[in-house]
Amino acid sequence: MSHDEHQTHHVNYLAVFFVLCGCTGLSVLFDVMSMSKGVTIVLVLAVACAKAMSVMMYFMHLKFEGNWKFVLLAPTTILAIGLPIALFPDIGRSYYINVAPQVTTWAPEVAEYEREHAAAAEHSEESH
Amino acid sequence: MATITPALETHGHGHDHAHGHHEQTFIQKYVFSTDHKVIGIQFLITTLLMLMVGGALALAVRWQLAFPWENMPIVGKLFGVFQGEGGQISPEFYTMLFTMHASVMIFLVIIPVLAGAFGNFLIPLQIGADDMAFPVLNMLSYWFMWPAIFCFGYSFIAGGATAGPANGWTSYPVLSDIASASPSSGEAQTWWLFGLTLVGVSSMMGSVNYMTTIINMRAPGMTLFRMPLTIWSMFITAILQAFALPVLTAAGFMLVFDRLHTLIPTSIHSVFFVPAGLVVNNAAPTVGGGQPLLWQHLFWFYSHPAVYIMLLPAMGMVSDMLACMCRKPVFGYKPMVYSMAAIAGLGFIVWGHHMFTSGMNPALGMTFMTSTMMIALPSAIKVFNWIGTIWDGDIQFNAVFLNCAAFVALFIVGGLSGIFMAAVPVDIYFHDTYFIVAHFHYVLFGATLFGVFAGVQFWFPKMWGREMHDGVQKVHFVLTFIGMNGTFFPMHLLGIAGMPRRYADPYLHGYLEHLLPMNQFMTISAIIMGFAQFLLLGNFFYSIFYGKKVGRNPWNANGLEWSAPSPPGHGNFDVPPVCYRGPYEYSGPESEALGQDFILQTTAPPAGVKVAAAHH
Amino acid sequence: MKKFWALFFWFWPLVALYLCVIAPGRNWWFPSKPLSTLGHQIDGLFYLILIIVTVTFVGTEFALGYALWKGATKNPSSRAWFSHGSHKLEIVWTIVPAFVLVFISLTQLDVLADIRVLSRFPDSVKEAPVAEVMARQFEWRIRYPKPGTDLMTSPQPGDLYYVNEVHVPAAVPTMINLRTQDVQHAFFVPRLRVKQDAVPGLVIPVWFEIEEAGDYELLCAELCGWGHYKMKARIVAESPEGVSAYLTRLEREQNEDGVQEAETASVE
Amino acid sequence: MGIPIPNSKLGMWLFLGTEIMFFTAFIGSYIVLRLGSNGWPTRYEDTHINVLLGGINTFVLIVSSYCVVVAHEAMAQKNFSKARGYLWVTTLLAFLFLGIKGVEYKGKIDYDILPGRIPETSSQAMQKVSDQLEELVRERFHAYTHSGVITAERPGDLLGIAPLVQALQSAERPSSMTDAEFKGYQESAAADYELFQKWMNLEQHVVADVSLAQPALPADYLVKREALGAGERLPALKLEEVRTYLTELKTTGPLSGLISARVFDPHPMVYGNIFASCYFIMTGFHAIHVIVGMILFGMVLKQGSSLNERWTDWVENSGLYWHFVDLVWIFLFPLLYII
Ligand code: HEA
Ligand code: HEA
Ligand code: CUA
Ligand SMILES: [Cu+2]
Repeated sequence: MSHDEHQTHHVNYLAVFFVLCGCTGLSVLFDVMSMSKGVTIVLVLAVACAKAMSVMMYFMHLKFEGNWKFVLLAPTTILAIGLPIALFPDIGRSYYINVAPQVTTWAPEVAEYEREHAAAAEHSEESH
Repeated sequence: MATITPALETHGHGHDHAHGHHEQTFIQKYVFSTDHKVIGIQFLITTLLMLMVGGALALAVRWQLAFPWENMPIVGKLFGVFQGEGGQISPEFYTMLFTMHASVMIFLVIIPVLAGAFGNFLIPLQIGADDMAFPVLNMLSYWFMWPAIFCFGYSFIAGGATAGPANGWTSYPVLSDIASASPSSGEAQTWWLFGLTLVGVSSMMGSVNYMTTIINMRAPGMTLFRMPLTIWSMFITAILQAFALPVLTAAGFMLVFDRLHTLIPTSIHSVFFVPAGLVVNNAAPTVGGGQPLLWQHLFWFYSHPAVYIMLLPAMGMVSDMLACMCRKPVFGYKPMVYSMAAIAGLGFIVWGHHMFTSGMNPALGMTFMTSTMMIALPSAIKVFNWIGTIWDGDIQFNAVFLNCAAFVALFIVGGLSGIFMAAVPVDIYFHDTYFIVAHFHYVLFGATLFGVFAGVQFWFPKMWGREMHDGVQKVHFVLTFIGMNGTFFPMHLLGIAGMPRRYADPYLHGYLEHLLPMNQFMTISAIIMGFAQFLLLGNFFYSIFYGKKVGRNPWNANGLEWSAPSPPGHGNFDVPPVCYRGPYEYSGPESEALGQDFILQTTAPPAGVKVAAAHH
Repeated sequence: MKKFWALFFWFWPLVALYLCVIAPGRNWWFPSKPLSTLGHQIDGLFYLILIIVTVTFVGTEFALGYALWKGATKNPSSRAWFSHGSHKLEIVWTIVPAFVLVFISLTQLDVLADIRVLSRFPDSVKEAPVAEVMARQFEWRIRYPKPGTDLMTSPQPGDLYYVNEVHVPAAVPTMINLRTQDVQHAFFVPRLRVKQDAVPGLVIPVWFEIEEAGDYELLCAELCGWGHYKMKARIVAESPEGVSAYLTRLEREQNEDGVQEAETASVE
Repeated sequence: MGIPIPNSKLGMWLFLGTEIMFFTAFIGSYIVLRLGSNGWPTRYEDTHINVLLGGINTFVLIVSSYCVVVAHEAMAQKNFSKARGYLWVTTLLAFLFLGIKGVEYKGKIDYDILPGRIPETSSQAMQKVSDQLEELVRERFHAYTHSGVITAERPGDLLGIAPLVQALQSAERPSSMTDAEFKGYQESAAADYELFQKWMNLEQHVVADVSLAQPALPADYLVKREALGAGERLPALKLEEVRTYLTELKTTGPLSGLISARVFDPHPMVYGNIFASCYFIMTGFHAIHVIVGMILFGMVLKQGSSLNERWTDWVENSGLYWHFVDLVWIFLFPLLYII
């Protein structure tokens, strides 16, 4: 029950660090590569999860903690994932006709403007 | 674990016992104290006073409903000063009244009295710790209440003294978001939001503290399943707070940023909850990309668990008190624990039942309906176990017991009306009628407050070393019970008759005209009940100074707290407590062996007597 | 005195029950019998729950009172019953309510779907809302399509407008499109047992079938500001011919009366 | 009794649990709001979101996280000077992070990419050009009233002062001024008056929503409108017209430099406000957490060379907190910068 001796697990923090850097590079790479939007999203988020896992496991020492970590983190994770999922059917899409979108209702000229500048936009998307 | 005989080692982790007895100034001792008992009592007195404020607001609401548009007697003059209308309640003012009534009652009375007052006072005492895990944080959690009270209070006058926040305690955008939609709220609504955030911060500090204390600072032998149900309930409540409250805080910030321009005109002006194309008060159409339903979801994601935050601690305390007053073990201790856990777990997935008519996706509606129905199940288990606890007990008919019995009786009513509303088609009719108002006053007032009344009297001796006058408490009980039912039972009928809530003048609508006399009857009941509260206050403050002196264990109860001196000194226990059994071994063989009907958790088992297992 | 308290806890549920029994006779009950088809179903479900709940209420309250009575009449020298509970009982009183609650939920689903699920709306109304009801602080603005045309989401020339009075056909399924111009409101017709919030940004279809011609009060049931209590309007249900006659009249008034025209123009 | 970790660490973990929910609310709302909206600005010209800076910041936080674990390890090994060194690096990296964040914020603030300031429709954009011009004119005119060259009854009223400014060109020199000074005033007054007229012209068209091709005098198009038949209307003001008008202003005339700096090209961005709201609320609260972390480390560094093992738990717990701050960023980066 005492905590005096701090954990003697030796983690090669430098290795973890390089993995994290590599992952960051990877997400930037995915952004630059021309893939379909959906694929990019999935890949980039997967990389983020991998990074999060390594930070939690090694930097935050969860790998070496007792079972309390599950008691604390399992419900948190469920709620954290559950909340957006529960919000989705109402906010992420709507069951009824939504008349609020302004592209059509409120700014016909903006649509025009967008069209005019579409070419320029595509150009810049590549450069950036 | 049932027969553990813990070594008499000192407990605690990274937590030394050296409370250097340096002299404390008055301020350190009673004002900015870090002693959990002082903080608990500070919370208790603050909330009792806030109960008066909230109650006075409620009576003003009732006045308007019984005597619409008539000048208020006595206090009318006072309001008249604010309003310049000779004490007549204007519709804006009425809206503000019930908004602030609910805000005060929920955020400044019920939540802080349960977790803040009883939680603070009881947790270390009942688990045998000398204080909370983080005493300074604990002190801060009390002192964060005051800026909140200030913000709520300031919001009364911020709007140029005509009206305060007037969007209901649920504060639904777009009404609460676009300043011109409810002009009388203006700046006041923004202050109200600050107040809400601050009470959130206060509760949050408390909850982290409670969880840590309960997990890590139990006395030797105090295993999880030897903890009193009060502790279990506080623990589960703290978990609910910890996971639900941050969501409200975040949503509150979003709404604050939507409204910040009402305070600082040139500041940012976000649109989290405002969609495009609304024409409010003939202004130019709004431009935005937000969604009003987002607030409702985020708000109820907190506020539904919050209604259990407002109930579970009372449930725990009532279980403790019932066992003691019936001289019997709690019937089904483990089912009681599990059902509280189930209420908490299910409590997170039912929030949508407040939104059945809100334009929510019907598929969500069905899901939320089913989960809501299921949450009645653990509540049912609790009700049956309370009755089982009373059953065949050696009942002490004092005011503590009566208030606890009323808790059970009235919770049943409030819970059962919840079943009607959980059923979506029926709720379509009942939503936003007085049926809802009846429901939540039965659970909030009928259950929680009666539990609080009992708890105040039960633990009073531990707080002050004196007891409250039982006779006065009984009179208070009878008056409050009758007044409460007289006020709130007819609300069910009003709801069935289709009277919408939040109406300054329902009688404008022909089919509600004939309900005026009933409303007058309810108002009179409410006034009686209101004045009955003076008995409680009077008894409370009188007994602090002149009550009968009592010893450590006036109720012959079992909990660890009763082995400490009354009132306990700094550090709580004169003998470091060791726990040998569960808290409910009333009238068992062990106690019989001692020739009494109780046995303290700290009493070492006499040689030769097998220690009763608290669970099976 | 002990017995008094036991009786006290027996007495008040009796008063409560008595009050509920006499309530319908005193007009403290539903404002009228349900006057729409869905209303009948809603009331049916209400009474079903009422029966279950009353049984539970009586059972638990009287058990509580009886436990008190037992305590009050207990032989002072005998001890309390030393029991930590009963496994069997716990199982019984978990399973029985569970069944009851699941049963209640299941009975609701169909009606809920009929009320809210768009694909289950009667075919006759799905495509043809009779009017758009636009809530606004603090009144209801009604827009009918020009007779002979369909209702469009956005206002069309020739649409007919009126305030605080909706004319709909009786005895046939009817659908309106509910909207709000500013904050949330709710479309509440007590006698029809209809309630639906109007949400900024959404067009929410609401359907009902009024059984009898007549006037029905329409109220707002979502806090929408200081004037929330006075958003009073009426729904007039009449024969389909009556409705078309009304619309023709409205059209005539609107087109012939210069003042009226200016008013409706400002609505647009 | 309890679990074998110190109270402070347990408390920190529980607190982090609440923090997860706090950011969940923001991130979850952002995700669903974005999915639910009919278009979300993603182009760099609109959002000024710089993936490179975000990537660098991610890297900065990772390095700092690494330094914190090493510092904690050093604390556990009682190597306090090493620990201090690494904590210094961490804190400096935190400053660097905030600095880069500040550069990003400045890029947005410079272009008014702020909730409530972004025009989302062309009429808002045109109104905004007009407002910014007006602001400029006001400031210029204020210089005269302020220096006392002009005594106006209501210095705030542009329409009232404008004739005075114009009259300045033919006025007598006040005795308090040298000839050269006064000449300077006369010259700038001419330019300012012209700018005023240009702004007035634009403003009138914006208010009446009439194409710039129409004559500027309000009376004129009022008359023309009267003459319109039912259903007819004058051509509306176009964004393109305003843009051309502004470009002209920016390239010609003595005040063109000032205008270029102060009046932005009209750039309507649909859903710009909700985008900016989400962006700032998430990165803003993250930045606040960074600052709190810096305070936690600052308390350790304040110990200087007297740092001792009593601070080991502190370093461990603030380290946990810091990793959490890093974690949030790990998710914010792809969600805000890449997707
Ligand atoms: C302490 C507070 C508290 C508690 C405990 C509860 C408990 C419950 N509540 Fe309540 N509720 C509120 C406070 C509370 N509520 C408040 C404040 C509001 C209004 C907010 C606002 O809009 O301002 C509200 C609103 C509210 C609504 C929204 C209504 C509407 O606005 O349209 C609904 C709908 O489902 C609901 C349902 C329930 C249910 C099913 C329970 C259940 O947990 C109850 C379970 C208990 C029992 C059922 C009784 C015991 C059981 C038995 C005796 C045995 C068996 C029973 C059967 C077989 C039926 N509540
Ligand atoms: C814990 C919560 C709690 C408590 C205890 C109460 C207690 C009371 N409530 Fe409250 N109420 C709510 C929570 C609570 N309420 C909520 C959440 C709402 C919803 C608001 C909304 O719609 O947004 C609400 C709404 C609400 C309404 C509906 C308003 C409307 O919709 O238009 C009414 C109407 O009768 C009402 C009445 C009362 C009464 C008479 C009491 C009484 O029980 C109060 C009795 C206590 C006292 C009276 C205290 C003693 C005070 C004194 C002795 C001082 C006397 C002073 C003078 C006479 C000047 N309440
Ligand atoms: Cu409209 Cu309430
Ligand atoms: Cu709820």
